[in-house]
Amino acid sequence: MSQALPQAHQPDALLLDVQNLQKSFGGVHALSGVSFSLKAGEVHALVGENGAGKSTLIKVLSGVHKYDAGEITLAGAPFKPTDPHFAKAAGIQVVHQEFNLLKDLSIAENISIEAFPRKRFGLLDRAEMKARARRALDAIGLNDVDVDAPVRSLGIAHRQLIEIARALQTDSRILILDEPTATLTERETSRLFEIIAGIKAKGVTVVFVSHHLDEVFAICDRVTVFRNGRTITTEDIAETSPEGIVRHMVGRNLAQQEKEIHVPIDKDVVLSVSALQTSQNPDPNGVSFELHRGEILGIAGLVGAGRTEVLRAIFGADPIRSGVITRNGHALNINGPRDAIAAGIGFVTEDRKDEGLILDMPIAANSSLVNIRQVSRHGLLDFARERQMAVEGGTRLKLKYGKTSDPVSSLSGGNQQKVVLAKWLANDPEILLLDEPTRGVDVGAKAEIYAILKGLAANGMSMIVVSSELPELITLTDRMLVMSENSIQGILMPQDYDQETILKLAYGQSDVAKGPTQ
Amino acid sequence: MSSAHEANIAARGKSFSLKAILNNAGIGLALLLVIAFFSVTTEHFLSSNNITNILTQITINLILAVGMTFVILIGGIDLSVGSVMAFAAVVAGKAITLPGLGVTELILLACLAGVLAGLVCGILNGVLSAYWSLPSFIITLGMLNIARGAALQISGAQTIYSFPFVFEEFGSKLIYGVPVVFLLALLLVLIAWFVLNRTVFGRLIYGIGNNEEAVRLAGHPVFWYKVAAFTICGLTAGIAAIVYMARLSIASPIAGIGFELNAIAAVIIGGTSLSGGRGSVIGTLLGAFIIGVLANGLILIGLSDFMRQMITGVVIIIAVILDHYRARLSAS
Amino acid sequence: MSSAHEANIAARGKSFSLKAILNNAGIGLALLLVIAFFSVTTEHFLSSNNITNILTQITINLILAVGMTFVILIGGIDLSVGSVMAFAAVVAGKAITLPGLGVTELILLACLAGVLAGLVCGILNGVLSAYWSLPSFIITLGMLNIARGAALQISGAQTIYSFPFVFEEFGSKLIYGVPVVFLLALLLVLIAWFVLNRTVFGRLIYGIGNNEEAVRLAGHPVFWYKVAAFTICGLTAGIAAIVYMARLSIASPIAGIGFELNAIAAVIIGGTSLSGGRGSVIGTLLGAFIIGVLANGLILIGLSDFMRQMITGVVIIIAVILDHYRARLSAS
Amino acid sequence: DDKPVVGLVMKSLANEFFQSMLAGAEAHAAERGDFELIAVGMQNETDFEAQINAVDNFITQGVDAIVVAPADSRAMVRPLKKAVEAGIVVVNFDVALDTEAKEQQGFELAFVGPDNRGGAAMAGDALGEKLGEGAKVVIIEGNPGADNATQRLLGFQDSVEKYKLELLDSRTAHWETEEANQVFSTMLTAHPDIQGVMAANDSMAVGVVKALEAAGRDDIEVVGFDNIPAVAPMIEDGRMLATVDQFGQEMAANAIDLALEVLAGGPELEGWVKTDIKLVTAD
Ligand SMILES: Nc1ncnc2c1ncn2[C@@H]1O[C@H](COP(=O)(O)OP(=O)(O)OP(=O)(O)O)[C@@H](O)[C@H]1O
Ligand SMILES: Nc1ncnc2c1ncn2[C@@H]1O[C@H](COP(=O)(O)OP(=O)(O)OP(=O)(O)O)[C@@H](O)[C@H]1O
Ligand SMILES: [Mg+2]
Ligand SMILES: [Mg+2]
Repeated sequence: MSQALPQAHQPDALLLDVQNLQKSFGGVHALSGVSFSLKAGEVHALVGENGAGKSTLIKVLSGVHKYDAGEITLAGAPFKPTDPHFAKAAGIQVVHQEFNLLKDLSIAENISIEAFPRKRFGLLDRAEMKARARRALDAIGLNDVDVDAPVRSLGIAHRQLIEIARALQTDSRILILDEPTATLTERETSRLFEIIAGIKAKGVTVVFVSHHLDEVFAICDRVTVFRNGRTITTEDIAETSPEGIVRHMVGRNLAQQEKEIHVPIDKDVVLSVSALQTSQNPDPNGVSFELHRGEILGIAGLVGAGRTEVLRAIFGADPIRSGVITRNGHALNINGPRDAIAAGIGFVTEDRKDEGLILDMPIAANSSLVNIRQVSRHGLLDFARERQMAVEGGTRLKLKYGKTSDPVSSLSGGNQQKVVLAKWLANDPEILLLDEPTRGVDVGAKAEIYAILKGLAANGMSMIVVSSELPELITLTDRMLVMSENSIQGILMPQDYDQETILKLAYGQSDVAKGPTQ
Repeated sequence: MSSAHEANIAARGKSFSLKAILNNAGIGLALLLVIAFFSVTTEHFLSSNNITNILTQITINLILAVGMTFVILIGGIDLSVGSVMAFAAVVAGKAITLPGLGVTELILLACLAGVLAGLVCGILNGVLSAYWSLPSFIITLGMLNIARGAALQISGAQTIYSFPFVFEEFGSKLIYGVPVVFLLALLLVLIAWFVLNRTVFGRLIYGIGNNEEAVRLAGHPVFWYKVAAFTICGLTAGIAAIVYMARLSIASPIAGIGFELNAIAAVIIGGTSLSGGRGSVIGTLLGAFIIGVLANGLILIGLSDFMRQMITGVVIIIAVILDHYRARLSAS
Repeated sequence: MSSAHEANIAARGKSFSLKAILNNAGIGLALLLVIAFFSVTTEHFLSSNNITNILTQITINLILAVGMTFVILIGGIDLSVGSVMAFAAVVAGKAITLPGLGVTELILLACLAGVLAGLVCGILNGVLSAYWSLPSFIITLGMLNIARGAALQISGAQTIYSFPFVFEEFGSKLIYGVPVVFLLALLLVLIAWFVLNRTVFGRLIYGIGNNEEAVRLAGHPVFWYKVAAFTICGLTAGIAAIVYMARLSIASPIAGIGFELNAIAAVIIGGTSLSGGRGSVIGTLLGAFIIGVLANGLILIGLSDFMRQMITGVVIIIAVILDHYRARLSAS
Repeated sequence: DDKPVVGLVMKSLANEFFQSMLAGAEAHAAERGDFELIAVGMQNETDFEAQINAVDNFITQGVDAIVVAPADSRAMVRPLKKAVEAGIVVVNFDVALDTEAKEQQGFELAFVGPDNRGGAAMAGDALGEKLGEGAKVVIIEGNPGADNATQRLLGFQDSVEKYKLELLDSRTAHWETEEANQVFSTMLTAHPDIQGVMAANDSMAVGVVKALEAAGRDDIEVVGFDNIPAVAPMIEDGRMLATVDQFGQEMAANAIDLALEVLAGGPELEGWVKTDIKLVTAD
């Protein structure tokens, strides 16, 4: 499997050259003229709004999709990837935006899936496989994860790391990472950057997709900007600025975020959680906090801190072990999502593919999934109303789509995420739980989503936001819980928001006293 | 996988007739080819008598397949329909041969009893598989045995016969050459189409087949929807039992052996995905037609039984291959 | 869904014997309960004679179920195994009754011919369903008809009989009361277990059932793996045919009707997920035992045929419910 | 051409009894050469609808005569009545239509065929003769609900009564060799003192014989029904006591001849035209 590493390349030699690449899906022109080039040994960023065509380019390069027109040259020779195997053999390794894991297989097996270590006669060398997996996990900082555990038991961030570890297993000439940091917290992200630096030093060329420009500026040498299926420009990082890139991305100057007026929080407690113990939670004291009307409460923490579990427990998605949840002062008996929704609670899940969307069904059907009663009468669907609602939701969230009758699977990752949001906003809940709400959403849209959420909060909607992006929590929330190992380490007010404090709490090593609920 | 497109259409609830039929065109094409072939190779195929025959012959399979479509759309399967049909027939047969009642009461009672028997089996299938999230394959395999055993036990393995004349007549009545029982089946197809494409219930049936968890998290009572799908399937098995009795003038405890495979085949040939979430009841209608026309035509051209069986197998495979190419074409 | 845990274990390829058996304990428990029940209620159940009987009786189903496990693990299904078995038996029967050859040659030739016949059917199933990504349900339903028709055609619907004595003897030979054919089946289970858990091929079989696209993206030739799974299933059908012939001294073109459902039931009762990716061949072994023990024990306690059929259904359902609770317990 | 067309409705042609019957009919058609034969079977034993469909199809095709072996003695009454009303000569053979059902429909049709019950009694009698009064016997039945299975069971019960045999158990094996093998080996465990077995057809008898071999028992007598070729060596070497031959080979051919006679203007058939049955034993 292993290729000769391209050590021999002189720096700056063109490794890959793409000229005027075109690709359309039915009537949608996903790529309508993409040109870019990779220099050997560089880290090259691809940025652009949701649906700009980044993932499509990557899928073409990795042999998932065939392209319609254009030319690709790899190391001087024409390159026409026909299937994933072909692209891999040519030394192109990809971590796709959507996960491609085998959930019932062990972590070790997932990591080795591309080239299992074999003994004679096709026998699996399990000792070697586990050893490799151990090394791979240690390298990306997952020291405490058992390589024999099935992937099914992992949270979404861990899954992302497994994907990365897998890609790093094979020696490659070009490593493409499509939004690898979307689900990672600071700790994992910086770990990843060290790894990228390491393989870059070995001469591997890295393509990096991210909506976080700070990341792009931290590790990349050059950046190519996509807009509407075209490449707008490629610039050296040293010679550009975040503002410049955003200008290229959206084709205009982004209005400066207005200094926000802080709306004083209503003191009514709409939801209170006391001593909540989820089925995975070993802490006998459980989790306790209160949520006020119109408040946006953030939950920070490292991957695996148990944040998702808290939201799932409140929403009734998983059974709880013990604890009391009260709503407007009355104890709630939540036996399932149904009860939670009836109590005016909504839940934007973190894994849109498995939990959020019905991928094969139309955008309209997905956006009306929760409030389907509102677009029906006596059980009969009112298609016009449903379409209208989908269009409204789409417009509100700047969804980039063809028709509301297109299946959600035809949308780009970030746009899919917007459909999940639209679905819950359409139901107009009083309390909205959001787990990684802007995962994979581009900078511009993100700002708009923040504005929308703040507007809703100002009108009295309360929210709990779990996010792995501290800047997101810092801009969005009125108060922040920090969790570590399934318990709350502290509660911070905006004036105390500060990366260092938060991280310390998140690592569970702060001497800040465990704050009271209020 | 082959039918993503038409399923989307179905899920979107586009206009009936033309579009739906076009989107089932792969299977429609296969059907047309088969019809064309038999029309030129055999003398009687297109005779009005034979058309009547074909319509009669596909009726029971079609009725069973309509209910099966619901179950397969939620990602389940129902292996028990043949046995449940026999059980319902025996129950209805016992009812209709009760002494001392008027003809109308007897018929009403029998229909009610048969349909109810089917319904109960369906509810059991649904509750058992949905409550414990058990594979419906195995639950309905259990029901296959239970219902068959019950049918044999209740009837003492004796065929029940001698039904009121009007009842038997209903089984062979024609309206302009079209059997009334076929019209009944067609009505069921239309109702199913409407329910699947125009109602919230139908939308969620598709949703559950696609991503049960997403539907659950959207606050819908997935359990009840699943039970409902199986119940509908049991209901159609009960209706099929009544039609069977009217058509054959008997209620046999060994009726319907292997009918489940035919019904499932109609659904799948019609482009519904066995893993759920994609498909349409119009496809099921065409699938049932293919199976029925093949059975009829191959007899007419005088093939030996064994050749007939082999060719049936070959044509079924070719039909789905054709459908595959249709799906590819319409996708691009 | 009910068997996530044991499947995980299986998928991880933990040590054979103890752990695997513990993790199949739900079904093992059901089996033990059934055995305990029959041991106290009937006199002869635990007699060595009867144990020999049971072992003989589950042999063919077990052999078929081993191959079926591969197909179900990749998310497919093979409805044709019963027919393919009959086809292979007829082919082997034709071979073994050829005139003018020595006994050893005849037997070798027959075994080769039978296994090859099964293999070819399996390859066809695999290629047709994998190449066009068609639902294997419908492809193998086609093959069910084709193979059965071919078996009838080749044999002229006549039972083939009068085989060499050593061949017949093999079918009923015992070693310490254990039928040799059962040992053969057990050997197949062990090989299958080894292949599934210890080889790259086996892990990718699980992988394909889990997420075919991911395996494809990892650069593996999914097509060939799928063909291989169906080929193995065809192969075991061929082996089952040879065992059938040796055991009954005949090759009947109508053998094996409905065997596919029994084989699938063994696999699913054994905890393998019908949607693929999860399960173990040890589970299949236990599943086959449950079915076999039930069939035997219910006759011994003297239940009437119809009650027996009903109770078989009930016990199958209870077995999977038990397995569900076992999975829940072991998960927490 | 204007040769008369005869439609032959068979039961499952996968069953070798009906297969050889069909072969006989076809040979007969070739020999006579003065009629055209169209034969239709059914996919499986219980596929009653297939036979009704076949009759419907024959009416459509306008055949001159239908010769039918009904899979269900009641279900076929109405379609055959329809055929008669359409002016088609109908001959019922192998299994008689149910008398009550015929009466109820106001329909008369003669039957040409063997006496299944009588035949089974012949086999049972052979068993009783050999084993003597009080012997312990079991029967492996055919498909429950099938007419010939019922008739054969009744016939065997007649013998049981006649010879005062003790009937230990009675179970179905659905006409199948493998199932008969399994069911009988288990019966043998439950009742090791069985002395005789009646299998309702020879395919099942083969399974019974193999079960006896596997159990190492040669003290149990087996009788079957149908006289398929596979049992000939077993009868010869004593593994089976007897079977019953209904001369299926000729049965359809005879029925066709009768139909052609009526077509040619001969007298209508009436009542039960019994055909031969014979007990086959080693000597
Ligand atoms: N399989 C498909 N079928 C139809 N349209 C598609 C398909 N895949 C992508 N598209 C369309 O192509 C366009 C580009 O999508 P792509 O996934 O490349 O965007 P992206 O730049 O990766 O966006 P994001 O940042 O949201 O991941 C979008 O309009 C999308 O809807
Ligand atoms: N179904 C499960 N089975 C076993 N362990 C699980 C399961 N779900 C989550 N976990 C584990 O529980 C811990 C908490 O997970 P959770 O997803 O709640 O964390 P989180 O703070 O939301 O982190 P993330 O950023 O990964 O979402 C993690 O260690 C995770 O691996
Ligand atoms: Mg993308
Ligand atoms: Mg989380």
